[in-house]
Parts: sequence; structure tokens; C-alpha cells
Amino acid sequence: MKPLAQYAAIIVGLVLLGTTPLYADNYILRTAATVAMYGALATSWNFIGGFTGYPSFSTAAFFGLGAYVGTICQRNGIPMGVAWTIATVSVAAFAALLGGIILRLRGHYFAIGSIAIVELCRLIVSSWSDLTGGGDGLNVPLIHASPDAVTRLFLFVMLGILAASLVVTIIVDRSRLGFGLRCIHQNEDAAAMVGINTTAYKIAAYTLSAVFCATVGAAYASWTGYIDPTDSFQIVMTVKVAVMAILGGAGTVVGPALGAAAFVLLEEVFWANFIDWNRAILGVVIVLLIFFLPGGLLSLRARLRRASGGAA
Amino acid sequence: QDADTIKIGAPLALTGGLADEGKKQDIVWKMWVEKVNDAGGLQVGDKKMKVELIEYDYQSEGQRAAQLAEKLITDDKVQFLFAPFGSGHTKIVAGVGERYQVPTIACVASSESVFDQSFSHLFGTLSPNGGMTTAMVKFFKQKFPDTKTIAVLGRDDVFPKSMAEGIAKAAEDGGLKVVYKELYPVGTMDHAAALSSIKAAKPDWIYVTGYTQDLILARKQMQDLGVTAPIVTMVTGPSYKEFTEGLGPLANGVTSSSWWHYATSYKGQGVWPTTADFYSDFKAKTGGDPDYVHGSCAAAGEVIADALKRAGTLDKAKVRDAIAATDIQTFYGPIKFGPNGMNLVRELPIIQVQDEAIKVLAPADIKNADMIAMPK
Amino acid sequence: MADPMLSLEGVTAGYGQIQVLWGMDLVVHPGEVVALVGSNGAGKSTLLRTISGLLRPNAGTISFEGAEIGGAKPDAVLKAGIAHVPEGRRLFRGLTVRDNLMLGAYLRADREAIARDLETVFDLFPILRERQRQDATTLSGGEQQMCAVGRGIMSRPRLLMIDELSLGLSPRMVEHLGEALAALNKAGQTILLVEQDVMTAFDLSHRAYIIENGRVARGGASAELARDPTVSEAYLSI
Amino acid sequence: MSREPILRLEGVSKTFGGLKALTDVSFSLDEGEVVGLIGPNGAGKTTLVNVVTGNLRRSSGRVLFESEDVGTQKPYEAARRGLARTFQIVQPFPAMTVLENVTAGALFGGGADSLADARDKARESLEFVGLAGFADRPAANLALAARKRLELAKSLAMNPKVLMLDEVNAGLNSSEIDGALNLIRQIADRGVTVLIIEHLMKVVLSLSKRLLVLHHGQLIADGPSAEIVADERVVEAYLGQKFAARLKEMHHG
Amino acid sequence: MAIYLQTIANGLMLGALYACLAVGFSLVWGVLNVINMLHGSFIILGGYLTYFAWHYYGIHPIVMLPVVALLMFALGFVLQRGAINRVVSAPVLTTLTLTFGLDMILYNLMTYWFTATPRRITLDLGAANLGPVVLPVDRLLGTGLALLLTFLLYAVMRGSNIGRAIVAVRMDRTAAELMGIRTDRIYAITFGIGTLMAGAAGVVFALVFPITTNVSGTWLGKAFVVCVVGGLGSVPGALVGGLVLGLVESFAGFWFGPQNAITAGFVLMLVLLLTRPTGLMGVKGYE
Ligand SMILES: Nc1ncnc2c1ncn2[C@@H]1O[C@H](COP(=O)(O)OP(=O)(O)OP(=O)(O)O)[C@@H](O)[C@H]1O
Ligand SMILES: Nc1ncnc2c1ncn2[C@@H]1O[C@H](COP(=O)(O)OP(=O)(O)OP(=O)(O)O)[C@@H](O)[C@H]1O
Ligand SMILES: [Mg+2]
Ligand SMILES: [Mg+2]
Repeated sequence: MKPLAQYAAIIVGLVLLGTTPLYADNYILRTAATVAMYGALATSWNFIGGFTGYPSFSTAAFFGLGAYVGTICQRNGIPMGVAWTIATVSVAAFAALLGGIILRLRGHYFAIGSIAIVELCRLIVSSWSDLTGGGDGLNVPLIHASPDAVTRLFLFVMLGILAASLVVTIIVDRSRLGFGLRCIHQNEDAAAMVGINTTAYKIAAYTLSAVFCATVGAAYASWTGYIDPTDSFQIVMTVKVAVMAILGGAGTVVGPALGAAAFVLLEEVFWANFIDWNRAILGVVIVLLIFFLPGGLLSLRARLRRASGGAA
Repeated sequence: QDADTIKIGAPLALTGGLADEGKKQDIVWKMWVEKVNDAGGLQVGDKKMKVELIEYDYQSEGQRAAQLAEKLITDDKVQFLFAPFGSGHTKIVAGVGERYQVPTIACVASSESVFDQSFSHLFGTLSPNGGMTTAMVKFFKQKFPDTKTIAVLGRDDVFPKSMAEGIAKAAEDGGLKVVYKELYPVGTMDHAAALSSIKAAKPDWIYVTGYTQDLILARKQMQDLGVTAPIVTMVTGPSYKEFTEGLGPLANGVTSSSWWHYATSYKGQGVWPTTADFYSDFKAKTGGDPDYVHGSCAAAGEVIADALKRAGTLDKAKVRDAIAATDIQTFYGPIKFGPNGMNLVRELPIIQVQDEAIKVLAPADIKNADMIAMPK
Repeated sequence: MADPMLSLEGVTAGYGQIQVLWGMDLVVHPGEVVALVGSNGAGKSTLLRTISGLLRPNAGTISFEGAEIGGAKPDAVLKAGIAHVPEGRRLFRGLTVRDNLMLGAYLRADREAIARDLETVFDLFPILRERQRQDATTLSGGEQQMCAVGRGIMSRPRLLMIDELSLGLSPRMVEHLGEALAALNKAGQTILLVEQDVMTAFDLSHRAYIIENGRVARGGASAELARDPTVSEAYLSI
Repeated sequence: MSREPILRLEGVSKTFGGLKALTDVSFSLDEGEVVGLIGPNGAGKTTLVNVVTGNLRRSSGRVLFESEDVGTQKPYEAARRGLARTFQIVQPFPAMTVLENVTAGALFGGGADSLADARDKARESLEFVGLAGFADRPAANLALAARKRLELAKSLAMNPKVLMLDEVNAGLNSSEIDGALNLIRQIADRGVTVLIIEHLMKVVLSLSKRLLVLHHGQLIADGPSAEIVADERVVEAYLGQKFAARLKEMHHG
Repeated sequence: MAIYLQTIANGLMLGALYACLAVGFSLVWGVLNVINMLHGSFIILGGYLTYFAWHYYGIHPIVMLPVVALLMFALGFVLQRGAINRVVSAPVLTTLTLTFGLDMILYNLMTYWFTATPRRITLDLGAANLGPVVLPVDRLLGTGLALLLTFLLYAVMRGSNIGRAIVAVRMDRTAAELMGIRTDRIYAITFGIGTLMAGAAGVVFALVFPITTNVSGTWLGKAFVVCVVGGLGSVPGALVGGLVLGLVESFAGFWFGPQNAITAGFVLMLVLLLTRPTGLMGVKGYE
């Protein structure tokens, strides 16, 4: 996609989501916020999974840690916004440290290492009852405002995070960093040989993939008002986010967010209409997409163009 | 047309890890709604209004439960929410209900931590689980005076954990020695290590908490590893028929406590005037025996019916106040909410599996069998 | 001369949209060593792949001992009697030298004959007997090439095709392998050989074809081609 | 000798488990020199390059680049210092265009200030190797000879001081080799020190006046090419009698 | 002392089950380069087949073993041919996503048909005593079967033509074709064997654990850990990995409480990943 078309798509998308309060009810707003939330998660994943080509499944770990750090701060009287910031910064630092260790792994091994992080975080948070409440979970102080105001607030918060993640994506995409990450994706040995500090670059990508997840997690915790280890560190979520990004087009700027939107909306439709079969239907959709649209939704444009070009 | 129906929304776990529990809620609420509507509906002021139950599957995922609760309130415009199974998800749904000031009835949440957030729209039909521990310690000590030590193994999850901690405290207060107390994480598929340690500690009483599947496994591994004690309690194992079915003869002798049992004989108002009425209806409908989840959920319906009758209007604030003032007798027992919204403490049944059937040991007025020691 | 063993007529083939071979004609007679030479990307490997069934020809006929094999699957071609030693050796990592050789005989069921052929290969390349329990890919480059040729022999082909015999091998190793091939040929083995180093190619073969841009540019007796000034100008300059 | 050698190895050894891939190798390269490194398959030539560029860590010994011990450097540090190499099996970024491939070299290894600057350098370097016409093609579509030239262009864009070429000519035919030889000569003329690893003696001999010979991980000879190819040990270990005879013949004829 | 012996016995018995659970997963991963997210559900499916045969027709689980194995092989073969083969050379993420999607379908079907109610085969074979150590008979039986199955697979992989062909295909598809190996068939057979092993593990597990759909994720997780600990694609690796994991969990549960047993397993895996990515058995292929 041309840069201009990208910006246009992003702005149209954000405006579409951001104007829902003008005409829709809170449920739609909530769905819009969910779209934005997963959009931000998928866009984050894209730094490591899309640009760098490392199959990372750590998303839920960052999300969950963000939720816990944010919640614990809030429970200790730190104001919400500050708590979110602390969550973001500390999880980013954690990711950078962790990245230094597990990014030595490649391919499949990295995939498992990163998925194990999610389980490990869950187990540790579960056992560390003094701080985290263990299996009891933690209550987050509810925001005292009308439901409409709360829903709006979180819609705009999630949209803000999404927008931020997209802006950073664009910057990275056009910078040295993005170029280097693409090189690493293609051939890591060759990347090192042309002078790319692959370790530093990969850590940067991994950290970027954590930052927004942590903010989303912290904001999410404030939104629902209660978190527990099982819901905060879900393997399903971690896989789902990667699937969304692939669905839209991994490694592109707008693809992951687009994929997230498509996935969340599909899920919504199936949930409402096929209670017993929603999971299977979603499964079928994923399978069909892999078969017929392996390059993601964005590849559809190219295909259509080719098809029409071929006909002409 | 909408003005004439009362809408109750229920986010349910119909698939995923909690599906079985979710389905129990689903069955009972549907029975209740059918029964109410057959009788013309609920009395609100001078007219009868039909009840409509709107359910969504939240797939045992907390985040989705919140989302669906919001959908029920804003999209489907329900006037009441039924909270789903389990304390954690109840908290999440109650949070949404509180924000929108929609009365939420929790029928399967017994941890006080759910109710201690000063929510004004959350009410629970189960009584605090503290009622299940102290009485039990007292009862067992009286039946088996030799009981000196207890080993506790609990699942690290809201309710099972609070029961494990509760019993340990109650046991200590009651003069017992806690010789083993550990939690196991969700997803544990092997209890051999814990059970071997318990075996070495030779307790007089083994107390295990968890979901049915955990308990089946634990009981079986106890048998395999030769771990035994005169008293073996599993919470809430025997309350569920899946437990006895899954274990067969191995279930014999296992004690437990429950909020309700169909062998009780309460009388009161509502579509099922007596426990027996509910039991026979349920049996006819499903072929099985109801457990406390069924009872408590059906009673939640009665809370709404009663409150509407007294309020005489659908006005939110008035209905909430009416619910808060509930003081009724039902087939499930008395319901009267305390200041935190929870049903008041009452003496809860202690049960035991004997000959693969559930017997009630206490309280004295509903008991139908004497306690036996755990078979060797 | 007897009927050709292998003959290609007007074979075209390629990868997807890219056509690489444009009407190839060539023959190999029984008992011959034939060499294919030509620049990089001329299509030599593609030709071997088409013969062995890894690629389907788009047009033309490939007949082997009178039967049409164009478009047959690799296992059918191998059964018909053609073995292909691919470019870059491609031994199986994680398997011993012996297991690699045994895989050459994957389609055969005659246990005793297989055992005998294994001995033949070991006699031809004694170093392989010594190293038979070693992971094949830990061999040195030259030994790997011997193992790859041996693996080809194990299927008892009537035609043995070898791609890039000398690639990356030291001069001494090339010499050694050349001697081994000559011995094989003396025992009656027909060989079709792709070789980058034209000097070596002409040395080893009876006849040679020069391939350019997916077509046969010239063909003839190796000795004559080697003397031809136009050929040496294009391919033998130093 | 007036100046310090640009690259010097002192007693470098490398073992893989029990295998001694390099044993006590010492030699030095002067600035602007073109040196050939030959040896039988598995002698340790590629391992030597890997040790110099930090792809492998030497087991003992010192690697001095411009008098600085660089024995523990990372590959990217080697690249930024000006120690460039090509791979025996070419390693392009397959899905990127030819231009992007070379741009990567200029940007990260060549110290270009910006993407645009790097792109300009890359164009120059492509021009130099004669690949300018292929700039916008995906690297994966190139034929082998072109891919090897791409590898050269990429290394050149990195402004190397020392360039190690691991079998860049293997698999090329004679006329292609001639092209490659010209290129390498021109690179050397720019003052770049070149170490050539090759089994094609005509390449090695036509480029380098000095030869190093590795055998079983040991440096068995180091000296003027003409002497080396006549050395009995080298003939025995590497060239083979027949080839040596042919070489001799060519030299006399 | 007795408690230590018991802890070792517990660990070994659990470990053998883990090995059995992981070996098919490891094979598919190693050969097809596919992380098979269906593996957990396959185990559950095998368990259900066993349970229903026992519950409704009184067929002994051991008798069901070959039947389930055969059925599951067929299922795996067909699934590979029909679906997975289409993306067999795609990158990890793609194949993983595909099997994730397929798993959602299978999981949904199973919860729909079987509900989430835990079922249990109540053979209750009792326990054998070996000095102070108690060995539950069904676990012993399970352990024996698990070892037997693992050994059988090892024998097949090592000694047979098919085994060699599987390794060959794994290492180099094109070169394998040149040996006359029908690679697509080998892929399907490998996936079939992986599925067969999952089903057989399901039979063994049905003797020991309650069967319910919602543990499929747990089993899948264990398979991951075992594979990494032991080494990918290697039968002996899976055995060693399983036993080590079983022992670690057993001792960690004993020393640090059950709450930390699973954590210990994961920590072990991470440490190994970082220090020895090839796993304990340092695999280069199949032995
Ligand atoms: N898998 C492939 N897909 C697309 N094109 C290919 C493929 N393999 C080879 N080609 C192209 O086909 C042409 C012929 O390649 P081939 O390998 O047959 O050449 P060759 O004569 O063997 O050359 P070399 O001496 O380099 O081995 C080349 O242009 C090459 O780029
Ligand atoms: N990573 C490694 N692990 C173990 N052994 C290795 C490793 N890399 C190389 N070797 C061994 O070290 C020895 C030297 O290998 P090297 O690749 O340096 O040889 P070479 O001289 O480049 O040979 P060629 O001319 O065939 O390319 C060989 O025996 C090889 O098997
Ligand atoms: Mg070729
Ligand atoms: Mg080399």
C-alpha cells in the first residue's frame, strides 16, 4: 500500500470507531473499544512477529503483567493515569530484559519460549498471593461516573493506544530500525554480516511489541474492575492476536489492525447467532482464510488488481 | 410489546471450562420462566407481565462476560441480570450491573470477597461459606472425638481457595492441628506428590477442595496411593451428581457440605411451593437430581418475582430497594439479604455419600442418615 | 549404433511462468558417458530434474528404453532405471552413511542383492566403508560427493545422472572421483553428467552437449569439442 | 616492513568438541594485498573466515585487526569495522529487491547517514558490479552468477578494508569467472585487502601472488604462488599429481 | 526414605505418561515442521472413544487400544491429506494457525457431543506394594503401555524402511523424492502416526485420568515442555524429556508444594531452551 493510502485508511478507521458515540449504544461502543484494543495488541505483535518474523506468543504475558502492575498501583492509591504509565514502563523494561534472554532462540524454539513466558507469568502471579491475591484475583477501584461516560472514556483510551501504536509503526516502518528488522526477517546471518546489531534490533522490536500491550492491559483492568490470573494470562488470547495480524497481513502497517477488526466483528456475529457452534465456525473461517488468503486481507487488493488486470 | 415483558439477562458459560455449570443455570432458569409464563406472568402492580430470559454464551472468558453483560443492558434493555457461575466471573458481571444500576442476582458466588466492594445492586442467594466450615468442624468432632489433625489441599481459585483457608482456620479455632495445607494451581492433573505428603502426615481428616474433575482425580489417586483417613471431605464434590457418577463406589464415605439439598423440606412462596415440588418437576424435566446450583438459581427467580410484587412497578430504584428488603421463605429455604447483599447465614446441610447416594447428616431437622467412617 | 537408451525430443519445461527449457533434443546410448556443459542458469539442472520427474515437461517426449517417461513421478522414473544425484549432494542429515546408501535402495526389495551392491559401493569408495556409521553430513565435501554417487548406484540404475560432480571439490578430489566414474563405466554403467569445469567434463566423457539458454547449442564427441577453437574460446579461457 | 599489517592472526585455534578445525594458525595480511587461501575440503578455510568475522569464537589465539584485538567481536561489529565477507552459500535477503539488499550493506555496514544516502551508495555499487539493470528485481529471482555479484556489491557498499571471498567463483563458468576476476581486481585496485578462498586454481593463481595453504586445520605453507604450487606437500595434500602436471604444462606452454 | 522412594515412583510413572503424550507431537513437529495444536484434542478424543466403548459396550480399554490407534491413524492421515498438506511448506505461524483453527472445530464438536462433564473409567484395579512404595496398578499398566508404545515407535523409526524414509523426508524433501519416496504419502503417514500416538495416549490416560475436553490445553502444554526438554523429533528424547519432567514435577510438588510443581517444569524448560535448545538428547535426527 502506498503511504498516503495507509494514512487515509488509518484515519478513516479511527474516525469510524471514534464517532460511534454519536449514533450507537454502549454495546456498540464497547465492541468498538474491543476492536481498538485488539487492534493495538495486533499492531504491537507486528513489530516482532510481522517485521522481524519472530513467531512471538508473549502478548498475553505483557497484557496480563500490565493489568497486574496497573491494578496493584491503583490499589495503592496511585492515580489511574499514573498507574497505567508505570505499568507501561515497567513491562517494557521487563520485556527488554527478557528479550535479551529468549531472543537467542529462533524459529520454533522461540515460539515455545515465548508461549512458556505466558504460562510462567500466570503461575507466578497465581502463587504470589501476598501481592497479587493469587487465584482470588484483585478488585480494581471502579470509576465513579455514569456508564455512558465510562464506556466513552475507555473507547477513547483504547483508540488512543491504537493510534499511538500505529504512529510508532509508521515511524519504525520508515526508519533504519524497520529496515534492519526486515533484513533480520529475511536472513538473520546475512543481516549481522552487513553490520546490523541483530540482538539490539530484536530486543527493540520485542520491547515495542510489549509496550502497548502493557498499556492496554492496565487500561483493561481499570475498565472491568476485576482481574484474575486465568483471565489475564490466556494462551487463547496470545494465539488469537497473532492470528488477527496474519489475517490482516503480517508485516504491513495497517494489516494487523484491520485483521483485528475483522476478527472481532466476525466473532461478534457468530457469538450472537450460533451459540453452540461459534467456536467451530470461527475455526472454519480461520482454516478457509489460511487456504485461500494466506497473505492476509491486504493481499486481497493485490489479487483483485491482478485479476482485473488479467481480464483486461 | 416490550413494555409488557420483564427482561432478565444472563451471560452464561455454555462452552469452555465452566460449560457444565453454565448449563445447569440455563436449565433451571428456563424451567422457571416457563412455569411463570404458563401462570400468566409475574405480578407487577395490577397487571401480570410475561418474563423473557435472554442468554448469551460467554465461553468461560471473563472479558466476554463483561462485554455481554453490557450488551444485555444496553442492547437488550434487560431489567435484571443473573450472574454466571463462580465468584470471579460474578465479580466481573456485577461490576457492569453496578455501573448501570441494574440489579444483579448472583446464585453461585459464595465468597465474601465478591460482596465486600459495597456494590448496591448485587445480591447473592448463597449464604457465606463461613457457614460451611465452623459447623462442620463442630459436627465432626462431636461424631468422631478422636479427630485431632487435618490435612487441607485446595485449588487455587476463588471459591475453593477460600474454603480451604476457611476450614484451616475453623479447624485451628476448633482445636485441631493442621498438619498439611497447600494449594494446587488450576490445571493440575496429578496430585500424587501432594497426596504422598499427606499420607506421610497421617491426618485424621483430609479436606480437599476443587472442581468436580479435580476431586474425582484426587479421590482416585488417594485410593491408588493408599491415602486414607477416617474422615474425607471434598468440597463441593458430592453436591454434584457428576462426582458420584464419576467415582461410583469410590465416592462412598466422602463427606461434604452444601448450601442446599433436595432432601430438605422447605416451604414457601413462588412457583414451587415446596422442595418436593421442585424436585419432582426437575426430575420430570431432566431425569436427574437437582443440586444446590439448580436450587439457588431457581430461588434467584423467586427473589425477582417477590420484589416486583412488592414494588408494584418496574422503576429501577424502587425495584432495587424492594430486592434489598427481601425476606421470604422458598423451597430453597429462607432468603434475606444482609447489608452486603448476601443471603444471611443459616445452618447448611452436611452430606455424605452412602451406597452411592447422597445422605444428609445435619442439621438435625433434615437429617436422613447417620455419619459413617470412611470405608478402608 | 544401438538404439538410444534415453532420448529427448522437443522437451520444454520451467518453473511456473518461467520457461527454462526450450525444445531440448538429446540422446544417450547404452554404455556411454555423456556430459552436459554450459553457463550458469542455462538449464542443465532443470533438464535433469525434468528427466527424473521432479518437474513435469510442458511439451516434448522423454523416452527411456523405448518407454515414455515424460511426466512420470520420481518414484516411477527411478523404478524405470534412472537415478539422479542432485546438485549439492543433499545427503540426509541425521542418518549414517550406511543409512543414506540404504535409502538409495528404498524401492528395491531384493535384500541379498542390496547387500552385495553395498559392498560394491564400499569397494569403489573404501573411505565410505570406514565411515559407514558416521552421520553423513559430517563427512568432508569430497566424501559427501562419493556418498551421494554411491547412493545413486544403490538403486541399480541403468542410467546414472550426476549434477555438478566437481562443485567445491579440491582438484585432487576431482581426480579421484573421475577415476571412480571411469571404473564404473568400464563395468558397463551408462552415465549422464553435468559438469561446470569443461576441461574435466571433456576428460571424463565420450560425448558432450553444450547447453545455452535452455537449448542444445552444440553436441559431439568430447575430444573433438575440446579441440574446437570456438568452444575453447567461449568455455576454456583462463 | 614499514607498516603494521592490517589483519594478523596469532596462534589461532578452533575446536568443535573433539575436532580440531584450526590449529595454531598464524599469518598476516598487508594493506592492499590479494592473497589466496587454498586447502582440501574440510581443511578449515570457512572456519577461519568465521573466526575472523566473529561468526565463531576462536578457542585460543589472537585476531588483530589494525593492531586491535578483535577476537571477541560480534559479526556486526566486524562488518562496521570494515571486515566484510561473502558466504560460501550466497545469503541474500531473498524477498527484497537487489537495490534494497545493497542498501542494507551501505546503511548498516557502510555507515551511511540516511536511507537516501545509503540508496545512492548502493546504486553506485550496483553500477560498479554491473547489476544496475536489476536494481528493482527481487533478489530471489537472480541467477547464480548474478547472485554472486550481488553479494560482492553488498560487501562493497560496506566500504570494507578487508574483503574475504569464500568461493565466490564456484559454480560459475569460464566467461563468468573472467567477469568476476575483473571485478575483484578492480576492488583490489581501490586498496581493499582481499582474501580469496577458491578451489579453482586458475582464479587463485591469476589474482594472487601469495598463497596460504591449510591442511587439517594447520597452515602448511605461506609464500609466493609459484613456489607454493610446486611444493610437494601441497601437491600431495591438495592438487593431486595429475593436476599439478597439467599446471606445470600450462606454465611452460 | 520411603517418601522419597514414593516420590521417585510417582515421578517415573507420571513421566512415562508424559513421554507417551509427547512422542507423537514431537514426531509431527520434527518431521512436518508443524506445531500441531490439535494434539491435545486428539488425546481427549482417544480417551472418549475408549470411555464410550467401555461404558456402553463394556469393552476393556486395552482391547480398545489397537482399535483407537487404527481409527486415529485414519483420521490423521485423512486430515493431513485434506487440509494440512496444503500448507505443509508454509512458515511456522501459518501451519500453527491452521491447526489452531482445526482444533477450534474439533473442540467444539467434542464439547457439543460429549459435553464438558468429566467421565471416568472406573476399573479401579487397586494398588501393588513394593516395599514401602505404593504402585497403583492402573498407573503401572499405563506406564507399561506408554513405554511399550514409545518403544514400538522407536523400533519403527529406527529399523524400518518407513522410518528411514520419514527421516529422509524431514531432512530434504526433494532428495527424498529422488530416492523414490512418495513424500506426500510419508507426510500423511507421519501425521497419521502422530495422531495414532495421541489416540493411544488417550487410551492410556483414560485408565488414569478423568476425561474431559477442557484439559486438552493442559496436555498440549505438557507436550510442548516434554519436547523441549527432551529434544525435538526424537523418540528417545521424548522419553527422557517425559521422565525428567515427571520427576521434576514430583519432587517440586513434594518440596515446594503442589502450587510450584508446574512452575518448576516450565522453569526447567526455559533453562534448557536457553542452554541447550536441542534438548537433553541433543538430537540430530532420529536414533
Ligand atoms: N525453483 C526454481 N524456481 C524458479 N526458477 C528457477 C528454479 N530453479 C531454477 N530456476 C531458474 O531456471 C534457470 C535454469 O536453472 P538451472 O538450475 O537449471 O541452471 P543450471 O544450468 O543447472 O545452472 P547452474 O550451473 O547454476 O547449476 C535459471 O534461470 C534459474 O534462475
Ligand atoms: N559448526 C560446526 N560444528 C562442528 N564441526 C564443524 C562446524 N563447522 C565446521 N566444522 C568442521 O570443521 C572442519 C572444517 O570445516 P570448514 O567448513 O572450515 O572447511 P573448508 O575448508 O571451508 O572446506 P570446503 O572447501 O569443503 O568448504 C570440517 O571437518 C567440518 O566438518
Ligand atoms: Mg545446476
Ligand atoms: Mg568452505
